[in-house]
Amino acid sequence: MKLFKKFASFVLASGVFFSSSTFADTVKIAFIEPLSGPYAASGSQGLAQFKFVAEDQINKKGGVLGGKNFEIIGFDNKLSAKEAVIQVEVAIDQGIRFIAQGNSSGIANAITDHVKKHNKRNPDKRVLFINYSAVDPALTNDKCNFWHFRFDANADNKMDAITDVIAGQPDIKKMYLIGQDYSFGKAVAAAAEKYLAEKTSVEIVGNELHPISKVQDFTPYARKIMASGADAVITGNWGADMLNLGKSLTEAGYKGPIYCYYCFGVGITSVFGEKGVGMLKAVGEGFHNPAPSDEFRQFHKRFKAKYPDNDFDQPRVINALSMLALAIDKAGTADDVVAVAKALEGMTFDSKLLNTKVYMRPQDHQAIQNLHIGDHSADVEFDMDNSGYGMKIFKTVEMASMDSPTTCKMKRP
Amino acid sequence: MDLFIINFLDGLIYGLLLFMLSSGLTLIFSMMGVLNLAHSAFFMLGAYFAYQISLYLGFWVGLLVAPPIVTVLGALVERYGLRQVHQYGHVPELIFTFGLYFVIEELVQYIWGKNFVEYRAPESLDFVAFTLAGGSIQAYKVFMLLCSVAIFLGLYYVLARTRVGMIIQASLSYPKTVESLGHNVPLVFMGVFGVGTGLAGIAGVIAGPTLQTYPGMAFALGSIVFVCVVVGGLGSLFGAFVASLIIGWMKTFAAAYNVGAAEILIYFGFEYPDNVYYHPWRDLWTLTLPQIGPLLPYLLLVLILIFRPYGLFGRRDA
Amino acid sequence: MVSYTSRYSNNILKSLLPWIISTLILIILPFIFTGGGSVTIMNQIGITIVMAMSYNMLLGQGGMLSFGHAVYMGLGGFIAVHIMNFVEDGLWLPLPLLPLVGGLVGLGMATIVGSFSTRKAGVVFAMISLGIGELLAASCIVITAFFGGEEGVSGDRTWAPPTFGIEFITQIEVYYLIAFWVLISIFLMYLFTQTPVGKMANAVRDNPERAEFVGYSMRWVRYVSFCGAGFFAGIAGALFAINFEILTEENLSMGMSFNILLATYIGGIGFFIGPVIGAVGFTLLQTVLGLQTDLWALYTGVIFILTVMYAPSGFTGIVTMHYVPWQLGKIHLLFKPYAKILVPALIFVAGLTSLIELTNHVRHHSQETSITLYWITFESNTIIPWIVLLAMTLGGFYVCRVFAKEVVDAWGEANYVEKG
Amino acid sequence: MTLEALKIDNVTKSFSGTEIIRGLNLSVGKNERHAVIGPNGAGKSTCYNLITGRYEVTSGKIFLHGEDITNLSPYEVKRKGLSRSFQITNIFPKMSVFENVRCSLLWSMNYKYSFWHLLGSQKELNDRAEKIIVELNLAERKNTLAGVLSYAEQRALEIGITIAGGSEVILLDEPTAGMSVSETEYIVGLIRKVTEGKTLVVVEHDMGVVFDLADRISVLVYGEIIATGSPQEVKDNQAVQEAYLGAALEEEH
Repeated sequence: MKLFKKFASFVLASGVFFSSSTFADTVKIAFIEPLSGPYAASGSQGLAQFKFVAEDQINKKGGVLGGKNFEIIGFDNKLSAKEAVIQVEVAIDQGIRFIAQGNSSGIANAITDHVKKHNKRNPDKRVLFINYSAVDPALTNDKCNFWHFRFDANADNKMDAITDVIAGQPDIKKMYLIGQDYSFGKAVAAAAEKYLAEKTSVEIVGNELHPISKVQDFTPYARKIMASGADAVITGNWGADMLNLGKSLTEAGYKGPIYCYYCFGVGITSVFGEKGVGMLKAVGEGFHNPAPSDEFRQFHKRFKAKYPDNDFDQPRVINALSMLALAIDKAGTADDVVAVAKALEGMTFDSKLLNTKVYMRPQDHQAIQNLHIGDHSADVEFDMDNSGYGMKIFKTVEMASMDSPTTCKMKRP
Repeated sequence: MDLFIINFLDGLIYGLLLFMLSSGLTLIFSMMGVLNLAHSAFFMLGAYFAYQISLYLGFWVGLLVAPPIVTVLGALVERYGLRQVHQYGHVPELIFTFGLYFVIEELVQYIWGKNFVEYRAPESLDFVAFTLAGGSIQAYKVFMLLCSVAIFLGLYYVLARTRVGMIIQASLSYPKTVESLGHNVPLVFMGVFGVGTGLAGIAGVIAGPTLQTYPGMAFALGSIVFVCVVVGGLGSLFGAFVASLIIGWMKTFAAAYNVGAAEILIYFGFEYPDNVYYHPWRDLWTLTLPQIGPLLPYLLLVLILIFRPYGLFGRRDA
Repeated sequence: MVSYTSRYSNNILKSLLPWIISTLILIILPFIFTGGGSVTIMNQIGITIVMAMSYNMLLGQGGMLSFGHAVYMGLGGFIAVHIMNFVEDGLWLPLPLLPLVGGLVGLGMATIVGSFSTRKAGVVFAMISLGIGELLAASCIVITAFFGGEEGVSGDRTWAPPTFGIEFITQIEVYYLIAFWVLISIFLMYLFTQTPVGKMANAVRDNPERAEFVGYSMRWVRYVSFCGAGFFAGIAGALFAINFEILTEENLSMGMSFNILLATYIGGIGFFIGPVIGAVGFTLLQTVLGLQTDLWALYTGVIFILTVMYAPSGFTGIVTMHYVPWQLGKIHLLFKPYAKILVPALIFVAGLTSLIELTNHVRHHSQETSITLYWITFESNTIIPWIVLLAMTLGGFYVCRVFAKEVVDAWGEANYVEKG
Repeated sequence: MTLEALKIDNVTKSFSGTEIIRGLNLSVGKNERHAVIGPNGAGKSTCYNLITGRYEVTSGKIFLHGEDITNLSPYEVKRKGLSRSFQITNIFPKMSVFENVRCSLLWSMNYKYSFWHLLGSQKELNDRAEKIIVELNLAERKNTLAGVLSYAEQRALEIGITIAGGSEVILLDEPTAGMSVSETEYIVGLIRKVTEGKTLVVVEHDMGVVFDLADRISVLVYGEIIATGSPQEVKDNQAVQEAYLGAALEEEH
């Protein structure tokens, strides 16, 4: 009978159907990412970092509003726009007012759109969207809105930094651009064309898009790149497309550098291993070699002790949660998201941990921060994939794209 | 011209890899009338098993041991799964293999996680075999080529020259007669399913290091294999061979040559629009051959099925 | 004559009764399950129901296995979203009529594809549907002007002119819109099964050759069913557009088609009502189980395989199996054995799933030692939970095996018809 | 000259080079009851399959009431008024007896591919189906699934499906195969009753049935008609004797 009761309570409790209780003692943040299926790796890595940062950087330091803790709740969006929208609704129904997401700009577009409509239709249950990783420039340009904050540098900012580095390398004369055929890939290509023309005299010998996740064999692309005589390659590819492109290039005898956005972590660093040295050059805010501070060493140690299989590769999570905590304290409320958003706008965050500054630009809600170009190298203090290889900073662009233009026309409530 | 030759070789290697997969699939279909939708899942299992073994015993042991494991697994699936479903007819069988694909994919993620695993080609084959037109071909690719050719010849020999092959050949055309001749057809079925999936396993072992070993590899290659088998003609080994090569070359050459729709449109006298990114036909103007390369096999599939439903070399009544 | 009329009206009442009850249930549901989250899930269930029913017109009623049914839903949805956006520019179309437009789009597409794909059933049909599905899913990315690339096309349903003063701002308003169309669609699909061509679809499924010898071209029968299925898939697509206000390439993808196949089959393809059960069950598995465990897809896959192997007529089939004992008045014979096997079966399932979850936990979250399963939190790095769970699994399995015989015997007894 | 109900004109059929039907000629008059007999493998079923469009003829012509029906598909042949039964029972097993019969009535009652008629309210259609079921002696089994009927009942249903469409020409393929004596009587009686006023072609092994039913008989041996005539003429025909005796002798060996 006891078991039966258990079963009955399982059936009842498993439903989001009945539960709509709100606990006032924590500030809940819904983390909506793929947590199952083939793309779950990046989702669960992100969740680990969110949970750890919330605990280590916010809650242990006393939380917000005089003692409320951050609570990160993972929701599985299965990398589907439809599921993401459902999970946003479920999260809102559970009384959550902050939505965090970052993997896939397509999903981010769906969420920002949904949040915008939701906030318009339900002024009493408004939510904020903390975008920690989706870099489609449109999110802070044509599609910007008051509820969306991006803590990662966008694709344009990153290309700005990459081309700064390329401009300082006179032996790069011919450049090949290759990317996945979707909005992000196109944004990378367009930004590369623009900045290369502005800053350098590099000749673009190839500019093409390939179908996303559909090419199993990149050898013909590698042949083409070889035949074009390119000195360097720029790509926004991620996942299998990145890995296969890089591998095919090495196999075809390519020796030059590949400037990339996502050529590290989730197994990519370990699979490239020694072959990636001198070839992979990534852009990002998240490289820690050399270590930014002693404090970070301690932080990283604690992280690895808890998640030995994971990398701490998204320090922007620290920025996002710390800035959110500051904004909540400044607004004096975690429920009135308009006040929190207003506090967040224009905030400058000085991180001792990361030894850097982050500025949330009010006109488009784009975080401005230092960007690094890192080399795939064995000479690192913090490796990735526990492979002995990691990203070593060889150039830093301070407050990258601080004055970059935006087409955002933000409507404020 | 050199570039053409090197692309030709690349396409050949890729096509032969497809053939390793499609040969097993077509073998199973011709024997049992089942299109094994889980075929690419067994391909993935081959790669993962070989990876696991290679961690301890090296690549070569993996190459030898992983395919038999996949074979046994395939046989067990036939014995305890498919045979149970057989009584309900072909559509449930198809649906069963589809469910199997789903479960294997989940199991692989459950066991090995969701990241890429570090399954590498052996050091002894990690050198440039030869260079053509500034592009090099790795020794491992040559090894892949030799393996696939060996498998083709081996299969051909077994089917054409041995007694087992004769029974299989006969079962292809007259399963009832073969059964009445006293051969244990369920056993033959189990064997063929095992061997068919084993072939997929070998393909996985060999392709794992170059196409990368990760949970999405089955999905990435899954439907293209059906295209090979259906275009070649269901149940025709030779058809699968030809179709695999055609598709290998088709994909390689489509990716290799940047023919743009714009060039063709201009040739036919259309004028390139001023601001192409806001033009209603922008997608057509900016279309290139590599963009649609991966679509071509499916286009071929649909066209073949419309105009020749039994495939290039299939039997009409199949 | 009087008696005839009254019997006639009595019959009508009897045949309308299920529909009236369904309507009432649909009206009441939101009052039982409150909260934005549950309405969202119910809306999704509604859409899946229409889609699964439409899919069953192919697979269950017509014997056509399709791997690309999402295409018709997706296209209907895309057009619907575009129309929602045109409405902003002054096109007059009330939102409740949008599903009709979606349906017509699905119908149109099905008319084109069906003209060549329905010539053969079986593998050829399945492969054409796979090819068409892959082609369209991939062109989604290429043809950005219409499909909006990978981020899709979004719209806003509230731009449409208000219908009877309703602007469809809240989820609950959308719920009633969807519920209305779900009822209409199911009703029409039910009527379809009662028409000459609907009946011949069954005949063609069972015995295509004989169907030709009674004068029907199997191709045309399939074609009509196929077009009908396309129509209702299009309706589902437009409902999707109204509910989610965004359509992406995912809507046309293979994954979507696969999910519908899973849902329909688990529910039971041989029964008219099967897909409804399947849609409800599958959506709950996906959303509710998905919240509990990231292994939900594994469990769904296993349930699916078990269905194919041991209950080919799906969940509905298991239920309807009990009709015979019930009619014989012997259903009570089954109660005791069922109750007896229920407890060990639950222990077995709980034990096995816990073992799987525990292994997964240790494997992938090694440093977080505390784990909560079925509301019990314990440490995963101690040996005791393992022993307990293993004992539960093996013990539960063993007891199930023992009791299974009783169930089989009771089943035989309950289905036994005395001669005479 | 009155037109024959069915005329086969010099039809041949080859399967991968082997000629199974070699120059077949047959004509069946209106309202005639015609039996086709012959040893196993003579091509009787092939002949049916050629007439009804299941196979394509290699050469020659087939006419129904003077109209060329060569190589029409099965459903077109049926729509022109020719209907057949099968040697191996060929019904719709997952549908009830009533639905089986009703399905075979649909086309002839001009419902075609209608999705706007509700079958339940088509009074004439349902009444006709009921009537046929009564004729078949299957009234009690009306709502039983066809797949669970007894063999004899299935054979009766097979005939019911064949004649339900109201075709003028009926082709029956071994209607009494595998039946007991009493079952055979029942089926023969049934055939007589339901084919009243129609043209009947029947392939049959049971000579008792053949002589009982047929007005005229054709003998098919190795793909050719070697004799046609009244039962008595055929009995006396030398070639037929040889063919049958020869076959009997072969069987003994």
